[in-house]
Amino acid sequence: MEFEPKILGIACNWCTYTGADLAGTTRLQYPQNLRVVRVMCSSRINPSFIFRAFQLGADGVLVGGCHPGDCHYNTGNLYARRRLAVTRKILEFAGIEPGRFRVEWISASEGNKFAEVVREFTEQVKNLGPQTKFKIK
Amino acid sequence: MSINFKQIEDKLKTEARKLLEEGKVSIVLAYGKGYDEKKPMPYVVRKTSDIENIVFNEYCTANMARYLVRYPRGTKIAIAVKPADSRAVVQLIQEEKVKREDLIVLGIPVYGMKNFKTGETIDSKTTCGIYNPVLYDILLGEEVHGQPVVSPYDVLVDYEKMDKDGRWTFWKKELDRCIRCYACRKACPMCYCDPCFIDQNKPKWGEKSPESQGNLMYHLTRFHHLAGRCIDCGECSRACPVDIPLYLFHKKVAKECEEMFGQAAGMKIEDKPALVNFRVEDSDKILE
Amino acid sequence: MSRIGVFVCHCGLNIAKTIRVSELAQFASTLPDVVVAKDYKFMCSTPGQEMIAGDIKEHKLDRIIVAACSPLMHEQTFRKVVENAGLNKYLVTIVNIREQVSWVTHDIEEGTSKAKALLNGAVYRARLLAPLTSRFIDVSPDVMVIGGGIAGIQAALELANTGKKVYLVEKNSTIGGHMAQFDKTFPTLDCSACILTPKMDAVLQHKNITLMTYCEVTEVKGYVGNFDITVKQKARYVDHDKCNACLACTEKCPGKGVSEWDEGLVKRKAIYIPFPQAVPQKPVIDRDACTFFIKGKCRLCEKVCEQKAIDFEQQDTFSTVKVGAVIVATGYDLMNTKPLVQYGYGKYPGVYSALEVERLFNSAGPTSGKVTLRDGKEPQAIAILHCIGSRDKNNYEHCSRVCCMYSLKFAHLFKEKTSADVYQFYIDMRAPGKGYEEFYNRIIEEDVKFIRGKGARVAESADEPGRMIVEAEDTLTGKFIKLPVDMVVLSPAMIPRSDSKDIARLFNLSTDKYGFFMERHPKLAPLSTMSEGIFIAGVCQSPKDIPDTVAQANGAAAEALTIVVKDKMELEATTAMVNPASCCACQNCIRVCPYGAPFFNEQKGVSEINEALCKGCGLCASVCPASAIIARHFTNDQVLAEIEGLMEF
Amino acid sequence: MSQTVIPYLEMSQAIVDAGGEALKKCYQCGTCTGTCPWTPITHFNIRKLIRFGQLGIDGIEEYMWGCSTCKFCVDRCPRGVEIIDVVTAIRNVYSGGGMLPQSLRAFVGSLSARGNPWSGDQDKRNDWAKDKYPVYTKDMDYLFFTCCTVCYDPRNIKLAKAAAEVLNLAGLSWGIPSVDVNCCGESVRKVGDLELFERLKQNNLNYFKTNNVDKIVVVSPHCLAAFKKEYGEDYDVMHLSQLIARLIKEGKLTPKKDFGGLKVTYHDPCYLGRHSGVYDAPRDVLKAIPGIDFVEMGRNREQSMCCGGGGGGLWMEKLKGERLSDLRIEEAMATGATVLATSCPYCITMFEDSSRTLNVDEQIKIKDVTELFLESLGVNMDELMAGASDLNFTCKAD
Amino acid sequence: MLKKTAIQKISDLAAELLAKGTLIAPVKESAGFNFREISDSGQVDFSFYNTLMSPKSAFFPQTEDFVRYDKNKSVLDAQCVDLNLKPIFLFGVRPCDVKSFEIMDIHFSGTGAVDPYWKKRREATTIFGYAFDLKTPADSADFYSTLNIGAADPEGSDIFMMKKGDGLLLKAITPKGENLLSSLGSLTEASADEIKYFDDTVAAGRSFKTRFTCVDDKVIAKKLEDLFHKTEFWEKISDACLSCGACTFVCPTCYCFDICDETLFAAGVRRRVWDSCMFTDFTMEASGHNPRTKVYQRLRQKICHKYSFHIRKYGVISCVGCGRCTRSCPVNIDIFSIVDQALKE
Repeated sequence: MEFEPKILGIACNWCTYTGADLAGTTRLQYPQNLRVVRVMCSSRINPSFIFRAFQLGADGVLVGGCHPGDCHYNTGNLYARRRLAVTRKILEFAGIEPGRFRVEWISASEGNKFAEVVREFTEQVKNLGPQTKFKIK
Repeated sequence: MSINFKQIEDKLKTEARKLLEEGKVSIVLAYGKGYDEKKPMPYVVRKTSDIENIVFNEYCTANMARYLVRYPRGTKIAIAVKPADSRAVVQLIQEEKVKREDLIVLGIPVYGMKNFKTGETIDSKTTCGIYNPVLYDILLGEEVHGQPVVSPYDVLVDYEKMDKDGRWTFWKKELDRCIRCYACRKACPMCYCDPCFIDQNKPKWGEKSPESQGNLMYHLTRFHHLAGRCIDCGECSRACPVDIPLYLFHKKVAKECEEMFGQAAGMKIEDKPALVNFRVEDSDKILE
Repeated sequence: MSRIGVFVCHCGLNIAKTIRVSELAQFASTLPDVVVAKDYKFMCSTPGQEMIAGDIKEHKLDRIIVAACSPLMHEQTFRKVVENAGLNKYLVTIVNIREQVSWVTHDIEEGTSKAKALLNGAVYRARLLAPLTSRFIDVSPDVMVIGGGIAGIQAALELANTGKKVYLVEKNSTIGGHMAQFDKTFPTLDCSACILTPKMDAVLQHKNITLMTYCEVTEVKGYVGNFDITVKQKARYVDHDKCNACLACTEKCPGKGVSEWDEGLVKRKAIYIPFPQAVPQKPVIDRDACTFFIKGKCRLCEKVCEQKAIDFEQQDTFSTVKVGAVIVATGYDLMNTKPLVQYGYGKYPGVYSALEVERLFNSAGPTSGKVTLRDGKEPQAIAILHCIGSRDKNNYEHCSRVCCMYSLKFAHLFKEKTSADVYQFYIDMRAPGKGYEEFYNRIIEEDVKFIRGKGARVAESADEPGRMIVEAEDTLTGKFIKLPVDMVVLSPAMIPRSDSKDIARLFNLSTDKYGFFMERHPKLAPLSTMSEGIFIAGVCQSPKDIPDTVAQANGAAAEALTIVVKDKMELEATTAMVNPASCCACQNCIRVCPYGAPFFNEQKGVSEINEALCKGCGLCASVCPASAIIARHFTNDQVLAEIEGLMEF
Repeated sequence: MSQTVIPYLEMSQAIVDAGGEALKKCYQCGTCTGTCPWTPITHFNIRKLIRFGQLGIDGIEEYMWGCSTCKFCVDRCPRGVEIIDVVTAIRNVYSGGGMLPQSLRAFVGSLSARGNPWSGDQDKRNDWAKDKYPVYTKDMDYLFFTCCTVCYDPRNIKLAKAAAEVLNLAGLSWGIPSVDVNCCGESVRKVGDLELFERLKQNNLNYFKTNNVDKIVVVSPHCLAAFKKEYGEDYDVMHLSQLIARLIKEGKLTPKKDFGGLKVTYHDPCYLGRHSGVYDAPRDVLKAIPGIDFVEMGRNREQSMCCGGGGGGLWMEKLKGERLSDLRIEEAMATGATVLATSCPYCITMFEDSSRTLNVDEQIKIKDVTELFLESLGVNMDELMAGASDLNFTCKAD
Repeated sequence: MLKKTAIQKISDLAAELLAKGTLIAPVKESAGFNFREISDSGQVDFSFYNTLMSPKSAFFPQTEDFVRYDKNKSVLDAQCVDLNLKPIFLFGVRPCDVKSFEIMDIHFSGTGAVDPYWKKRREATTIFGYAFDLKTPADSADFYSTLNIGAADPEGSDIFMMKKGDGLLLKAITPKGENLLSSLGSLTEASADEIKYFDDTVAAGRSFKTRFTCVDDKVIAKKLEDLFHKTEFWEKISDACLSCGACTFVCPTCYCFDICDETLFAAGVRRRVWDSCMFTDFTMEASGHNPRTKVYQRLRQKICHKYSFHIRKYGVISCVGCGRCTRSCPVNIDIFSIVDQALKE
């Protein structure tokens, strides 16, 4: 059977989650490997959520937020950008393929982009195979 | 060039006496005798009669900045700092844990300190390796001229060369050895949370037993908490009873932060800690 | 142990087509703590809602999960349902199986299995949800209006008429704004002063309005319902309590200042009222123009003042007022067209900016309403250049919206007051308001020449000294036009006041790239801002004409009223709080919060959060290394549990 | 002739595909036409060209060769339309259909066969140097990239030599490229032959890479623009006038000779000014020369007028009365200047032609800033040029 | 019964033990020696002075699972974890560490409540004690002689070993040891010389000097009790203390633990994990109150527990002078010096 990755999505309420809804409203099709957690702002994302997700068996983690400058809370995503960049470096140095973690800015009107990103990311994670390093045995 | 430890010790004693007698500080954080000459201890001078116990030798590696947050806000403190320690002081001032005006910083320029457990010389491999304190009120020795020829990040070269599986194997092996005594976080001048996230039950960030998953969660999160704040003193690794080379990971994160955010931790009082700061012009490239 | 009820919606076939809803409900019933799990055609319908309410009572449910459409759609609906059934409304969790599952896949296997995972995540999360209660705070009943132009005047009057007390803050020494500078207003050509000055007077006379002219806001503290705003009263050097507005001082004054009201076309005195109908009609001294302040002696005004109202010792004073809501109506500036060298503004005396021309038409203006050039001659040919700096990527991309219309008005007035030929150089004529197209037609019939092509350059005429050549392409013929004229009128871009960024910073407003204040929603909340309790009206939001400005002012007044009309107001329940036992006093929360909600309690040595300011973004919670901050409804353990649930299957 | 047209959107799309994306943004306000230096003197109408392009209708042929890519309209366009890209794309699409004008055929042919537009033999590219100047090697600091025009055109060889002498006097480590290099290709790109441009570019990049070239000095602003903006690589390229200005500032070269009140005006080449933003360097050089009475023309710097040589204009015949260079010469003379200085071999060629056809070549001399500077260092230009006429080029269309 | 083998042949002995059950012996690791379960007989390395971690984990592992459960099922379905042990051979334990087992027995089986896990492991285990090398001076941190433990005391071991030149002498001390020793084919009988050497060494071990101060149980217990409220003394002592748990984790007589539930999805396990009185949250009460928030309070607790309360309650000092805590301390805090100072107060 083909490997079907589990992908955790964490999306901000105002842009990416709404963008994901728009993808639905416009009936764009994308793979069903993504499971989205809604938070109010991408800045709510504690890096440990991501470490934990990998431990719990996520094969990939996709974070979505408003475009820089468009944050509903003015500057939240600008902090998030820095924090998640560091998260990425830490994962990478610990040996997790960088391709398993991605941050995308997707606005409420970018349903298309959301679907596109999910398609691309799912494919990418699929190609990387199951994530076994962090996963608790 | 050579470091005259005896001279520094004498000067430390003189300054400590002066500061206490003039009432400028109520305590002096310095080094004192241990059970063995090669095992000096962090020492808190409260009275002039304590001063005779002050020592300073090549084994006085402890980062005294760790003790600053132990005293109530507003306590006037004199602190003896080596170069990396001075960065910790700067970082703590940035984080408003201590006020600059409450401190008298006694700077000690050094190189060639020795690890009292292994006898190895401490240099830029395991610390930031700089020779002179970045912040001081009184310098207790001759400024060391010249700069270290090697970057504190040179030691990373071999690890960066490893492929991702190699790195994972390396870190898994190292972190699996952790016994969760938490000496690393307790020795760290920047780890002042009490309780630490890992001690909490709600939420339970990670398992408490010393096994792979909890160890990984504890250390990775701690690396993240110290991102942009770690001043590369190497105390965590020296404190570790099972010798996990934590400094490597910290150095790597520090290096990346420096590249991404253009600032090294604990160098300037005016800086804001990199991860609670942003620039509008930060590039999305850092996420690639 | 919680008692969870799971309700799966078919949404007709919207969900049921690609998710096996009964299987989903069956799956839910096997999960720990789930007491009841049902599916139904339309959960949001009345029978659906009644089913949930009934099951809450029957099964003593304490957590409700509705697997249906997006929470952005019906979360509020179901919150009401559970609230009416006696359960705290924050104990309901929505699982989005429509927008994010059934609508994005055709495969019923995939759809069903993803829906299960999402539902499981919701069950994990629901167990940890806590009931939240909204808190109420007292509301200050007063309102502050910033800016004394037509928008501010209108808003202040409307509010004052409802019985609310209004503080109207104006930077200049009079209210009236740009509208006071105009002679006529389009398209009706009624006299601007005639419709404005009665309103200005009404402001002065209104018992509910505290007029604060020559004032600036310097500090804003507090939050919606309870703003503490510090206002600086700039020193006027005239005691307005004593002054009886005899204006003897202004006659004797030897000082010369630039008349802002006349756009710098003429000078005014150093002690002055900006224009005869100014409100209040009491003078101020312009320090930079006053002979006494420059040379240290003069004091003529002091000598002639019988009221002894002149006070050279006066200092700026500060006062703080408490208001419940604020309307910002700070208006606009015209773009400085000097840097656009091709148009020769500031180089050729015959080139005028639009507001200068307004003053030329005005009978109270520098030429007493006669249209003459700077040398006193009447122009023979006049070119009006549209879109100078507007609709221009190199300057301002927006359309300034009123230039077409006032340019038509200018053309009419030129025709009325001179015998000159009038040319309009335009890109597109925009006349979309009531009576505007009719006005355009009228002006066409007045024999004004319309050249469709943007003015490219204004040059000196080589043949006729003193005249200018306007160069442009008439795009309708494709011919290059070199038109000799005596007067060029530029219609520059309308841009926010130069200090709008300061206002934005004070009130925590976001602005677009040019400094126009951002509304909360372009369509559904055009007068609200991201800062609760702060409303915007008029051109400070975007260029608009007087009717739209007045309409916005009325709207903003109504919005402000909805806040101050209540004694108490409900606060957001999903705010953050600090667990003092865990706080490590790193103050990261204080450093990052965009709303200034966290503050440091020196005495306790921990951070605390002013929940009235908190918007619930959760940024503080994620930068808190000690996990001491609880972001209600999105707590660390709730999010972690949800992730665990999502990853289980 | 019927006036009925049907929009042919495939053609419009072809233009967009060829890089004329900006076409879509235009709202036909006419600012470009009103700004265009050609509008008052020819029937060329840039707005119409864009309009025809938008609809893909016939009529494009009438206008497509009129533009000299001076970039004045681009700077003024309120919609930010990259008009030059549109012109290039249109030319590309149409000249692909064999619509290249006669006058440009020799130009393109020579470039294609010999790598230079002047029908000169490729192996004689460095004959002007007569082995007096070094050929670039890896250990050198600067590559002095000689424009084809200064290699083959007799008038401009003077400029090449002047430049070489200045570089020598400055004591820099530099060399000229071997004969393997080609024309930078800037003009042929603007003429629309993107394929040929790509070939020339690859050849030159190849040379740069194999020779570890990092710093490049050019005398032609066209080379400057090509290397900086069109090659898609990050080389440290500077115009010689910038280098000279720096050398003067650093005190490495100091002009000595006093010109005794010589009245000089300066023409901003479009590709140095508007295209590359270099306005001050050449002026700084002129102002540093003792005894030069520097006057500005009315249209200068950002507002400067075009000589007509860009975008292939140098190789196209223009009728009298339709030459921008004529107008510019008149403008220069109106200032009372006796020297019209510039810093581009194309401008020099255009102005030399005009001053001769206008019969004013005695009243006003055309000089490159570099030449003036070299003279001010005490070098006699005529001595330098002695023997240059021995060079044997076929410099006319073959 | 005294038997012998050559140090070089120790792997043969190890192989023999491996065949009989589980062998736990010192293994060289990057940070030092540690007791580990041996999988390859060649791993046993006798070049150690003493191990980094004490051998207590042989009976009291850092993590011990008690109960496994499934959140989807009833509490009644929870499964207790049963130990199914092969015979264990704990090889190479220094006399001071052997002594620690006796002290630990008090807590895990001696006071009425018997810990089944401890007991099972203890019963399954044969302890091979191993004398310090008397020719090498004691490590500067050690002070077992202060606590009346000889460098070659065989008491408490089942079999006691010592080096003689290149050979290793093994003597059965208990019947369990006797049985085992007689079954080991790789050993040979010792000579009379060797028997004498063995006895002499045991005796010499009694007078082998480590750091020494005269500690009387009653005196020190009283002294510390008197000092308990002398905060200044304890503050001074704990100025350097980081309050990490290194000393307690390496200590052979520290027995504090925490009970944690760890779950992954529906599967859960209730387990025992070492805890340390040096941790801030050690005494955190459910109410949020914490009686020991200060470093000095915790360090005082540790010292007083070992050298005062333990004596009062069980009649014995809860310390064997192995020096591990001192060696592991990141800031060189030395329990011996503290006791010494307390006595001088």
